[in-house]
Amino acid sequence: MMKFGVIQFPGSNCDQDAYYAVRDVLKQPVEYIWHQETDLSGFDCIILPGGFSYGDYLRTGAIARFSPVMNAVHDFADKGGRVIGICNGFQILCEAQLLPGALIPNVGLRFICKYVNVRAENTGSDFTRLCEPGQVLRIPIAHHGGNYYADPDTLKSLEDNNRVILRYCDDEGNVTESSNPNGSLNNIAGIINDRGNVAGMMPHPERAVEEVLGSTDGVLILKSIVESLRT
Amino acid sequence: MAKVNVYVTLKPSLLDVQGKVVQGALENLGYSNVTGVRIGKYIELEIEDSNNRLEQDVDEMCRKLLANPNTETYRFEIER
Amino acid sequence: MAKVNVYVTLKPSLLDVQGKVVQGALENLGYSNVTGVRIGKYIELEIEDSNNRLEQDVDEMCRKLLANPNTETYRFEIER
Amino acid sequence: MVVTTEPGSRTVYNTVPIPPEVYRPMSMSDDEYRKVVEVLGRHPTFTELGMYAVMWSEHCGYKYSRPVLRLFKKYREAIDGTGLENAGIIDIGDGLGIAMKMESHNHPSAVEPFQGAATGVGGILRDIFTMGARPIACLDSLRFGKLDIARNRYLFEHVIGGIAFYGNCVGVPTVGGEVYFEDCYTGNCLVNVMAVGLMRHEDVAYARASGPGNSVMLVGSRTGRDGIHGATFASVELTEESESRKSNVQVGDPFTEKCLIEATLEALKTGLIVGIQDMGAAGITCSTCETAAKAGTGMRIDVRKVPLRETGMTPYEIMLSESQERMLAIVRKGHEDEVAAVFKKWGLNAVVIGEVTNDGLVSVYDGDDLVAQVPAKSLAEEAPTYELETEEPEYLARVRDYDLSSIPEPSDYNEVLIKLLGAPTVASKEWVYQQYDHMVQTNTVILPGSDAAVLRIRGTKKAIALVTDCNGRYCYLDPYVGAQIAVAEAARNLACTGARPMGVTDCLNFGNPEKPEVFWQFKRAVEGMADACEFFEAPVVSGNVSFYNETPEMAVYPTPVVGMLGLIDDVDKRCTSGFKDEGDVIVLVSGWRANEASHQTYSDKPRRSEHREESPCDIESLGGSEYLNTIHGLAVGRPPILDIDREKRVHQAVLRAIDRRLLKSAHDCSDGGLAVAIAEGCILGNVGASISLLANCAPSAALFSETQSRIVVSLPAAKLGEMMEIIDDLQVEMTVLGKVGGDTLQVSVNDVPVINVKISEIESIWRGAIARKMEGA
Ligand SMILES: Nc1ncnc2c1ncn2[C@@H]1O[C@H](COP(=O)(O)OP(=O)(O)O)[C@@H](O)[C@H]1O
Ligand SMILES: [Mg+2]
Repeated sequence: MMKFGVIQFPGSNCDQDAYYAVRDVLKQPVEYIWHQETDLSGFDCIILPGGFSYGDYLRTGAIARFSPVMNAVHDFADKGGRVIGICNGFQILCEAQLLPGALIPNVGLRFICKYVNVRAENTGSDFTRLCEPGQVLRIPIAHHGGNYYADPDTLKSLEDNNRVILRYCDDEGNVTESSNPNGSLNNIAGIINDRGNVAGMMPHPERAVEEVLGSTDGVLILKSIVESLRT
Repeated sequence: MAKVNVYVTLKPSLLDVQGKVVQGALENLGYSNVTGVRIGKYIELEIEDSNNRLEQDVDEMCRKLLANPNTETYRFEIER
Repeated sequence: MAKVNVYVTLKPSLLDVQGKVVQGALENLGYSNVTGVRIGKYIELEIEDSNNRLEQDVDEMCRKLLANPNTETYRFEIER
Repeated sequence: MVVTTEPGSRTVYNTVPIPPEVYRPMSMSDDEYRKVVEVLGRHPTFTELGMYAVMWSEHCGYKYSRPVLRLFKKYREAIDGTGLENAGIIDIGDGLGIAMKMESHNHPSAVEPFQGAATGVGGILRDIFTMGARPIACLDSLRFGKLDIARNRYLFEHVIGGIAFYGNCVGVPTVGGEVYFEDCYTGNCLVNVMAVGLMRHEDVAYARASGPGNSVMLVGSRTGRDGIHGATFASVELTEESESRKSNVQVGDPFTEKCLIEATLEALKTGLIVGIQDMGAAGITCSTCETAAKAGTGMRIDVRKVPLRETGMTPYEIMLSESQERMLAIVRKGHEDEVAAVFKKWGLNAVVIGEVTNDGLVSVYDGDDLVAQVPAKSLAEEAPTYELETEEPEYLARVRDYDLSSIPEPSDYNEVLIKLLGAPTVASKEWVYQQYDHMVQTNTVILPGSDAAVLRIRGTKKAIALVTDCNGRYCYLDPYVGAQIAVAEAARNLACTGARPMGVTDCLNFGNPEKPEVFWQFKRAVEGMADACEFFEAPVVSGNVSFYNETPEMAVYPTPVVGMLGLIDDVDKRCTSGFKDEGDVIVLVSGWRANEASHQTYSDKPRRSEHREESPCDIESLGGSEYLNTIHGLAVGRPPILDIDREKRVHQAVLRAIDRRLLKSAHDCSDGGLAVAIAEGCILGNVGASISLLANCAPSAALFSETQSRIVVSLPAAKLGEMMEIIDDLQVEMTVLGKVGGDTLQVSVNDVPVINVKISEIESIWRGAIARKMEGA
């Protein structure tokens, strides 16, 4: 059994969704972690859920990054623990410099909630290893600031080192401009850190985990983590 | 060519929800001596100053578009 | 008591989408002489200036919280 | 009246008459002022005057609408019994209840659309979670003027933006709603928001200040000068004061609200909160007097204990402020710290501002000074009510008698269909709902874009369906029938998903009720709604009235919006509106035979509306239609006939067919008629259809009339026999219209081809219509 922890920041609102996905679909043990917590021992994977931590005021993720738990997340990641930030969680990880780059407002300047297609890249990663190379996943997005930006050097290093794990694409898996919902550079929807144990993604895998919700493609991401912990 | 800086701020009587949260965050970072934070917009305009109505023009842009008269006030300065 | 004005602006290398939209809107309003718009943040801080490190403090606040070094630059001025 | 004071405190009360110039601008009449004096046995203080003025206003006291609202059964029972709670609760079995309510924020949104709409969402959510229910969904029913006018685009853009800003942040999915664009809403947009919560019955919390000695706590944000009636300020006492003292726009803080939701639900679990009430209109005044009145107690509070955001606020301002994200909690004596600790965990204030008393009075202190002391019940429950005059409006005869036969038959039906699909009122609303997080909480199993949204109920097999409906044009042409149709259409939309109606909340938007014509519309609409709700066994459990939606130039159409809850027993049986598979048969299930000729009469008992004798398929049946509106610019005729008995049997037939898993899709005919319903089935299913209609009337009527009680379904041919049995059993009609297949929609009427369009073409028109308008195209 792999023990998951879901961090609750004030303003997180996908914490319960992530919790249910792990408990009821992955059938793994899971606990909430209050943002004041400083001890993450005993956990195998930490999820930073979606939502609007601190109202997303000033900049998305900017304030949550200073929650006491984030020091513990740094240590946890340094020791090789798996960390995944979903949507607002991705934004927080970037602000906390656990992941490079930044998520800036969508080019359309509006919030977008809809299903999108993302192509699994680097299917050796801890977060995509159960996907077929190039597999197209249907997973919803729901964000106002999901436009991935990094300076040219950072971007190059991400690409050169296979650190992009998900890219927006069309039904057939082609990475096109019209399938990019928010203006992200290189259609980036998800990345990992240097070491490969910390991931951030804008789409919500926890929203695509049951047939009744319209897609189960998110399970592949979550199960990949369990799989990676097993080996 | 003129450079115009516009400062749009929330009316003083309105609750600045962002400012309040940022102040809390600064306090947590140890800056308890910060007693007030208000967050507004800072807009830089580049304008070809062909007529002599620059001042009125900018004022009108602020009233019509750059500031929301219900909730915000503005001021600007012109650098020529 | 010091009043500090912080200006946070997007790095010039980033496309300012909001600025572009505002420029378009100004054009529609008839201001075709506006050749550039950049939108940033204007943050007013009120600080009890008890120590002598006000300048360093504010700089640190900006680096840590008020601006994102990946995408933004900042400057500030202190009125005492 | 005896004045009770604390030992050592100064009593400030007033024996000097307040001049009419002061109370009249607060919308208090001379009679009402006299009544206040009678209740108090003296003249009111300025603070007391303000409290009465606002509590006895139509907005809080329902002084005009209350007598009419008694037509709603549950409302009548509540008023005569234990009083109204914030939102009604509907039992869905398994120990679970649904709390739901709708509210308007029309006027604030017309002034400041972003914040007005945002605070509208915040306010209605507080009504739900103060009942102990977790908010699980919002819907928004919106009306704007046409998008060709820049101001309307501005209002539309920012209202949607405000709803998205607030609803997305608090993490409650906005799963449905409606948007209409009509000229009559140009001066008065309507912004109605419905919130829905889920609870275990035993967790219900009451808005009652029980137990004298218990503490009164104010929870949440600090109080500022938000939303205090500007008119009052302009004319009284404060004239010499600066601009900054004027009433402020209310600013919403969804982050605080999100924390307030979590903290409140957590605090209620401690069992230490005996009563809780949100603060909306009239802020502390309303919440103190209502909770005390309901419990038969009194309350003593000190305004100096209220955490303030601004300096120099007077007791009057504190009592009347409408600052957002605040609540009043009645806490067991001695447990204040435990409750405060829960709120503090979520970063929120919770301070004791007073205590519950047994004298039936709300006593307001400003430190040591008693500044107001009034019987709680007199404020909360004894607002004078009025029976306003009614008079049938003159315009009715004119619009009803319009000669529809003078309208020319179109020469190109493709063009008409395309125009209708591109009309913002008919077109896809995805421009709107993609800006809302409609999936958070991972319960939305039919997303916006179908007939009704469906949410599964975790831990059960069940699902609920939610919808809002109202065609204002119908109500303008006949408020009684229009309101009935609103209820029928809501139930029909639910039926299309497989849900049976359980209950209704409403938001009644009208013009100035002091005009007899407007009050006539109001009364007729409520009669229609009450009758229909009773017939559908969907009781009205909550609602809201918004009057004065008019400018000197125009009044809105009477717009009684219905929000309806339905229940699906097995979530796996839910049904959507798009066609599914090539070869499936398309069938019209209806209360009427498709080609019924002019012999149609009402045999059933007339249900208090005026009936006409024509067939639903003649030119008259185009009355009030989107076709007349969009193509000919007319709002004339009579609304479609509704026979609610037939209507209900149609729903039952479709429900039964869905339950037996016969249907692949179901979609009701509403705005734009049969042709639009079929086109939408094609677009949503990304597949074509070929249709052949037989009709004893002009093709325009066959295609575009909005004849009621009709649902387009699709099913495999092999299931037709079983379907027929259901149809016979329920004595409704079914007509085979054609087949699913191909990539075009082809329609013939009496074997003459009239429509032939590519699905990809109509899809882009329908999906992109609002976006194009917003770009000014
Ligand atoms: N303001 C809105 N907010 C959210 N969803 C909306 C809104 N307006 C319309 N919708 C959704 O779009 C779909 C079609 O709406 P509408 O055309 O009003 O349906 P109908 O004709 O069946 O009443 C529905 O799923 C509805 O919930
Ligand atoms: Mg419908």
